[in-house]
Amino acid sequence: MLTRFFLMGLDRKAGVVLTILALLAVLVPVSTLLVPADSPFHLSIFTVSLLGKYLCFALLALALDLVWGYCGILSLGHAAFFALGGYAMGMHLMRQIGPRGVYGNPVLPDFMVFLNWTELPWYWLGFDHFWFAALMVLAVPGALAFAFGWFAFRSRVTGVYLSIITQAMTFALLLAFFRNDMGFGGNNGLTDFKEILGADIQAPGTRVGLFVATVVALALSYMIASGIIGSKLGKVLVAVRDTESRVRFLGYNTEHYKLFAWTLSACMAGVAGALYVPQVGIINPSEFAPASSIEAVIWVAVGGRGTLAGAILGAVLVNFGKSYFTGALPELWLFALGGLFVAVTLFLPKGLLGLGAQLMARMPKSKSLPNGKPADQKGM
Amino acid sequence: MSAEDTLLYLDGVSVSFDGFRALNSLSLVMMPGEMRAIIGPNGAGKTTMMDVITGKTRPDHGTILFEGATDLTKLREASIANLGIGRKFQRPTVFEPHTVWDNLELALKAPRGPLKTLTYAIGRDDKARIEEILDVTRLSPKRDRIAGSLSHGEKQWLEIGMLLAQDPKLLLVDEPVAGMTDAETEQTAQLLCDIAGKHSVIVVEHDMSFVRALGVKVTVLAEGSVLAEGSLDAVSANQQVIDVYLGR
Amino acid sequence: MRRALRWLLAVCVVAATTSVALAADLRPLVQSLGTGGYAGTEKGLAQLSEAGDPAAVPVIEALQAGDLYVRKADGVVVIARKAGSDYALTDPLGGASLGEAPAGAIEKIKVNNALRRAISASLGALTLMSPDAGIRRSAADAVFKSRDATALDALNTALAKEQDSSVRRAMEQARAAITLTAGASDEDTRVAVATLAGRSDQDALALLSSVASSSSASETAKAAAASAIASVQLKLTLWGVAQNLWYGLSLGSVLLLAAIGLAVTFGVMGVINMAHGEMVMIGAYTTFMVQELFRAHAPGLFDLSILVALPAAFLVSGGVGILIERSVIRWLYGRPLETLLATWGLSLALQQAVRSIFGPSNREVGAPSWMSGAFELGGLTITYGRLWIVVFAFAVFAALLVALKRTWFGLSIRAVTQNRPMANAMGIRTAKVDALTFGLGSGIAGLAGVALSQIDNVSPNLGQGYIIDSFMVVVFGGVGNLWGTLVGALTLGTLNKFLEPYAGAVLGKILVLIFIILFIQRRPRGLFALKGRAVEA
Amino acid sequence: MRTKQATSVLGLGAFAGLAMGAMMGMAAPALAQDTIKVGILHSLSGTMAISETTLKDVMLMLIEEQNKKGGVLGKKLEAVVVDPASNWPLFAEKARELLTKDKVAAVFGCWTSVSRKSVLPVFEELNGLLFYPVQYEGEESSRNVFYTGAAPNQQAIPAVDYLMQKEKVQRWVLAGTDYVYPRTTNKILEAYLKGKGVKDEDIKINYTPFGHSDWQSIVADIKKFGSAGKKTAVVSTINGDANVPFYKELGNQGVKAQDIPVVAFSVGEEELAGIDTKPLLGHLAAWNYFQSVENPANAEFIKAWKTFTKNDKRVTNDPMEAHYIGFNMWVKAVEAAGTVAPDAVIDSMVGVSVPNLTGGYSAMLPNHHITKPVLIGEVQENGQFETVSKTPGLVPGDEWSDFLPDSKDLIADWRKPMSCGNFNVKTGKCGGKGT
Repeated sequence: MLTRFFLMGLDRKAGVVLTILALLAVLVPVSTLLVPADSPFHLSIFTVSLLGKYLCFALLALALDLVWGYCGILSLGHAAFFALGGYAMGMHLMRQIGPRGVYGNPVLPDFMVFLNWTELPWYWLGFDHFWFAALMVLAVPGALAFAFGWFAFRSRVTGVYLSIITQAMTFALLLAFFRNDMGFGGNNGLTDFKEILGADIQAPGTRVGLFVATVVALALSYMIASGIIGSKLGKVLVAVRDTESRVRFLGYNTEHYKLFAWTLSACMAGVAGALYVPQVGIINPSEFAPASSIEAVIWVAVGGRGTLAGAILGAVLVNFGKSYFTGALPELWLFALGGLFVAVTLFLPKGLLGLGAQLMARMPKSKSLPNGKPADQKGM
Repeated sequence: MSAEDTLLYLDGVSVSFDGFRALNSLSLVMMPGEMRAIIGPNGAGKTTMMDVITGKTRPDHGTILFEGATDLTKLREASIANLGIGRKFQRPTVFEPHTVWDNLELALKAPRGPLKTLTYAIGRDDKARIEEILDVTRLSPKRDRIAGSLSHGEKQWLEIGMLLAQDPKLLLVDEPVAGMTDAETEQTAQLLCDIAGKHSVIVVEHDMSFVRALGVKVTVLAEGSVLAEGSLDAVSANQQVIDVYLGR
Repeated sequence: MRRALRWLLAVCVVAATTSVALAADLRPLVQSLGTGGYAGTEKGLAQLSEAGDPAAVPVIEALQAGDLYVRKADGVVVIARKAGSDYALTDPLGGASLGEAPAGAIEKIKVNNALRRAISASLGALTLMSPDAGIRRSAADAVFKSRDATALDALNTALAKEQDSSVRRAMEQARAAITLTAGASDEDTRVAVATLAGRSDQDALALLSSVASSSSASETAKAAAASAIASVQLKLTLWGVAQNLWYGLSLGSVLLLAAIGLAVTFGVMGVINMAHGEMVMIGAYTTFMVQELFRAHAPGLFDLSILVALPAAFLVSGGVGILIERSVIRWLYGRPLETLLATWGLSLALQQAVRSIFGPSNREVGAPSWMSGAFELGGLTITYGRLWIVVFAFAVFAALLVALKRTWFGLSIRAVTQNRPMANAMGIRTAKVDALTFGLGSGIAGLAGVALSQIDNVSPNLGQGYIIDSFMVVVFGGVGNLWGTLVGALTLGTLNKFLEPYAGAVLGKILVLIFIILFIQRRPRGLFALKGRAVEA
Repeated sequence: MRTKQATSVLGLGAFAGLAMGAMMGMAAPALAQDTIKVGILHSLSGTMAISETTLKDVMLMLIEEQNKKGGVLGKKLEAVVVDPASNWPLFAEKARELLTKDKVAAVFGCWTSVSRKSVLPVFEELNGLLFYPVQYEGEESSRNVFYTGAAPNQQAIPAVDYLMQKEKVQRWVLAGTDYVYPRTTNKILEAYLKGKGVKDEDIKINYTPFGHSDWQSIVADIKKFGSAGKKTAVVSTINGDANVPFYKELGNQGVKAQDIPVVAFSVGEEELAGIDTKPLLGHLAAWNYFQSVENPANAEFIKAWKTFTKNDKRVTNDPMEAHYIGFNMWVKAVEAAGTVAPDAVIDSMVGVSVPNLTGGYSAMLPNHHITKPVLIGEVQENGQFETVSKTPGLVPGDEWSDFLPDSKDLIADWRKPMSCGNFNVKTGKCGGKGT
């Protein structure tokens, strides 16, 4: 049954995306580790980390697109799930430091030592095991999303009200994690990681490994997401997006559908965060900032809302632009980025992938296209 | 007549919005297999009545029982729909990005939980049922068209088709022929009459010729309560009804 | 004030022939102010005020104002005031002119905090006999603060002559403070306790507590102090509640100001305007520009700068708003989400534009004198700046309400937002109304910027600090309802201020956010949601 | 439709290929070696731009001046400016970019502790050099980082000493933004004050979030705390942005320096430029440099700065001086080593001594911190500080505070053979207090 489920979503489009990802998973390690450094085909570790980061963002965008593009829930707080996943991983990596911290305390992270904490808080227990941390990466964002969604969807909070309370949620978490009393390292967050699963986190092999793990996670999530979208469940979600009340009168408990997509999406975002942290080497409360969530929305919009490939494309493109412009035009890059957002909204209402579709619009229509409507009557 | 035998039983149902009484102690009874037309001027409470039955609006007072036992005022829309009450909206609402086929597949009677739909694979019976409905609604040639690209009349029919696919015990049909040509209207009347054999139907309609074509018992609503009930000819002759329609 | 002191000086000169001799005696003391650094100045000052001669008042005042200099050539202490490019020198004793000197020829006698304290205390003791009741009052307050036992004699003399009852009370309190600090007989202590009980503030509480916990005071004095403490504490608690209310109102007004423009662009027009904060920022920078013009061309009229800045900020922000609407927003009506993306892009660009033009650092926006300082209302300290902001916020709200409800423009706005094609058909130029409405919302944001420039950073990041709060307020109150915005802002402001003392600033804010989330579960369309036959199909 | 999607997705693939190609290009090693590149890693946008942009400008000025003097080792210096945008992971990414792609010889950058913590592993991994110019909480010493700002003992403790001795302060409000620098500084101060006999009830600690703008309640609380009959002072570690509203509120509520002085560690000339300082007369700041310090080197520096920025009103501040010292130290060390190779430069850095702007010489210590004088200044009406106290000699920066239980036994010494950042004098081992 599972195979059938995965195969269902695998149309040619998915084939292209998965092929690209597979190529990345093979070519990047080869050109980083095997190709000599002076060859033009050599990829530096710097580039690998950068690509890894983009793909983590792409996974976040994919998760967001699942709820926004296909279910009409505009989350302005998805970075919260990303950050929670990141913190779960960060806590594990902190525990892995062991006695190699500057104070040499075998149990307590450095920031607890100099704030005179004497024992590990209970919520840090268990994070020394990778399996536990990995579970928490899924469970913490998932549980928060489930609880939040359970109440919000049952109360039928929709549209901008829902968007704004997701923003309130991430803002509250930002402030909470920012408090040093919480025991998550305050504003400095968690950093100075040494190893992951016994491997030196700085070593090229580990970095390439993390990159490949990210590619695999993205590919898996893509398959899950496109499997869902291709299923009847996906059709219900799209129907909910456009005319929720009509779906209810057909006897579907739309809250359950939204909750399913929302929680799954949060878990995916958590995985993205967990892969992000070891690659960038730090997790701190600014990841919860509402601006981060809004940026993620923008990636999706730039690539094309309601197309999974578009979400990935948008995340990679915008972040590549950001990396490039902050180095090339340090004084002006905000104009470039801001201008890009305005231009995309004005001229590419369906995003970059929509552009392709627009150009080909004359071709005869055939079956099943989920990327139908941009912002529609359900709005947010 | 006791409530147990009825399909739908409304007693003293009132709803008000910010002081405006949309339904005023409305009482109505439907028997199984019955077809009923509801008419009334604008603002008489026709749509609100449907909202109340289908759980969209909670009544301030009153009793609504389905099949004599289930209290609809306590249930949410989806549960009510799953009891076997289907609804067609005034403005045709179909799932525009989906194909005609997918619209029907979504409406088709089948388990409604997310996990069930995730693993749903269409079976031979379901396929046959959809084919059948496509034939009835004359949408067979357009089965792969995106619903959003259908004409207004076709959307109305698709929506009726979706109701059929749901296979409800009671159908609530709100202005099914609004914006249809005469020929389409006639066909729709025919279609509804066919349905009425197996299901109970409440039709809200302005179009008197259509109501006449249905040839069923008529209930006249005004200002949120029942003004008159009977055959179309009888209620047309009712002085109060004439007053309400012609304005005072 | 200075004239009054001169007068006092003249009286003294006429009244006592000895004062000339005294002035001569003061000379070496004045000279000593200029030697030995801070310590030397402090010593000289102590001697000067111990001499008790009012002739020293102008010297000490000059020291306080930073006008006292040492002439480098001969080490003479002089008063120097800027006159053209040079300084005009005068004799601190007597005020005879000593010619002019370039800046390089004199050296300022530096004053630090310890000295400033000493200056206030000695001026207090020396001006207790001033003919001006206001000066006597502040002299008494200065003595109260310094609790300087050497001022006791002067205080007693002054009290004997004092007619004004409020000054008298202040002097008695000052005397009581000295009594309690220095220690005194049981009887005196009890009188002092009774006097201080009338002064329901923290200072009194501290003095009374020192009696209650003192080992030397008698049991009866202690008991009197204890009951006085209880009554002061009760009053302080009540005032504390009032103070929280005021702070809540004040914070609520700030939120209201920040949110009210958004209530128009977002609430009425449905544009998710992420650049709203930047409109506020532009208003604040306009204030800065206006003030720069005033500083350059009309420094004397600086107090009026804010009044000029208000219309200017409204027009500038409103103009930018109209520009944005005409160039970007108008293509996006009916696509609320797209407006979020486009305005987010605009907000980035606007921030960077301001950063490029004005630089990244804070700009100084001064407070006009009528917005500076504070006054006491019972146990409340109310700052003028905050008071004006509260008044201003309500005025803006009322004006907007009138504009929307009572003018043709407001009618057009409502017509267009409610039914665009119909409004169009009735001859309303919807495009123009859209532009003006967006301009109105932005202009109001600009007004908020003028007010916020008085209490916050004027930096490119100014707007970012308010945008989230603004959205919370509008959504909490109910989108599209101005009254909701008002009630929302005040509720959240007050809630925040009542939570802050118990939970701390950070936790308080978290609790408010959680409150909003839970509240929206109860009322999914905000506080003032429109009820009615739901519009959705 | 399928073909259409496939086409657009193929476009995505083509794009991804292009992007990767572009990044390969980005990562290609720099060919030109006739200049020495110096990285500048300061936020030019986002919340920290307000403080850090100035430091980027001052670095550009210092590099330009050095080039006028003929550069370093006969090569011109070339500044590489990037914008980490107040985004902490981006700091690490940009640091990596500077070190691997641009191959800079040294990086001058960071302001916040979190940005430094974020780049630290990158500098250690790639063996780069970072000059960090801001006063900070200490509790760190890295072989690859040179800390030219003040450690807590070079700022906080002398300031508190001054208040105790000169202002006879007995009651303390420690107000700070809730992040690691205030937390650590306050821990140190609390321990220090208690060691001096200050009682628990006479210390009040208060934390606020970044960018806190409504200070009404807190200022009122300070007033209340300060009117208990004992001389009270506020030690403020409030972070840059929140200071303006804080001081505005202080001024408006009439908290005068002569009654309750506020001594700040993060408020310099740059921050005061945004406030009307008249009501703040006499409030204090503790730094290692004030613009108002009178001596020829400083006068020249200020003049050069105003000329460079073409703005008469631009002010100078302490972190700028720190960059001035750090840059000159680096130049001197590079010339002594005869190369920009990191290991050689790191070895020759220790012991380098260069003039500071307050009339003395600052030297690089084995713990990679420097010696500095500590100045206490009072705010004047013109937005400048008037020095009211200056330590008689230079204070060596102490990276591991003596007032925290877990760090008092630690020292750092990067000279061979010890070469350790956290040597425990009790156990005689490198690596903290662990075994």
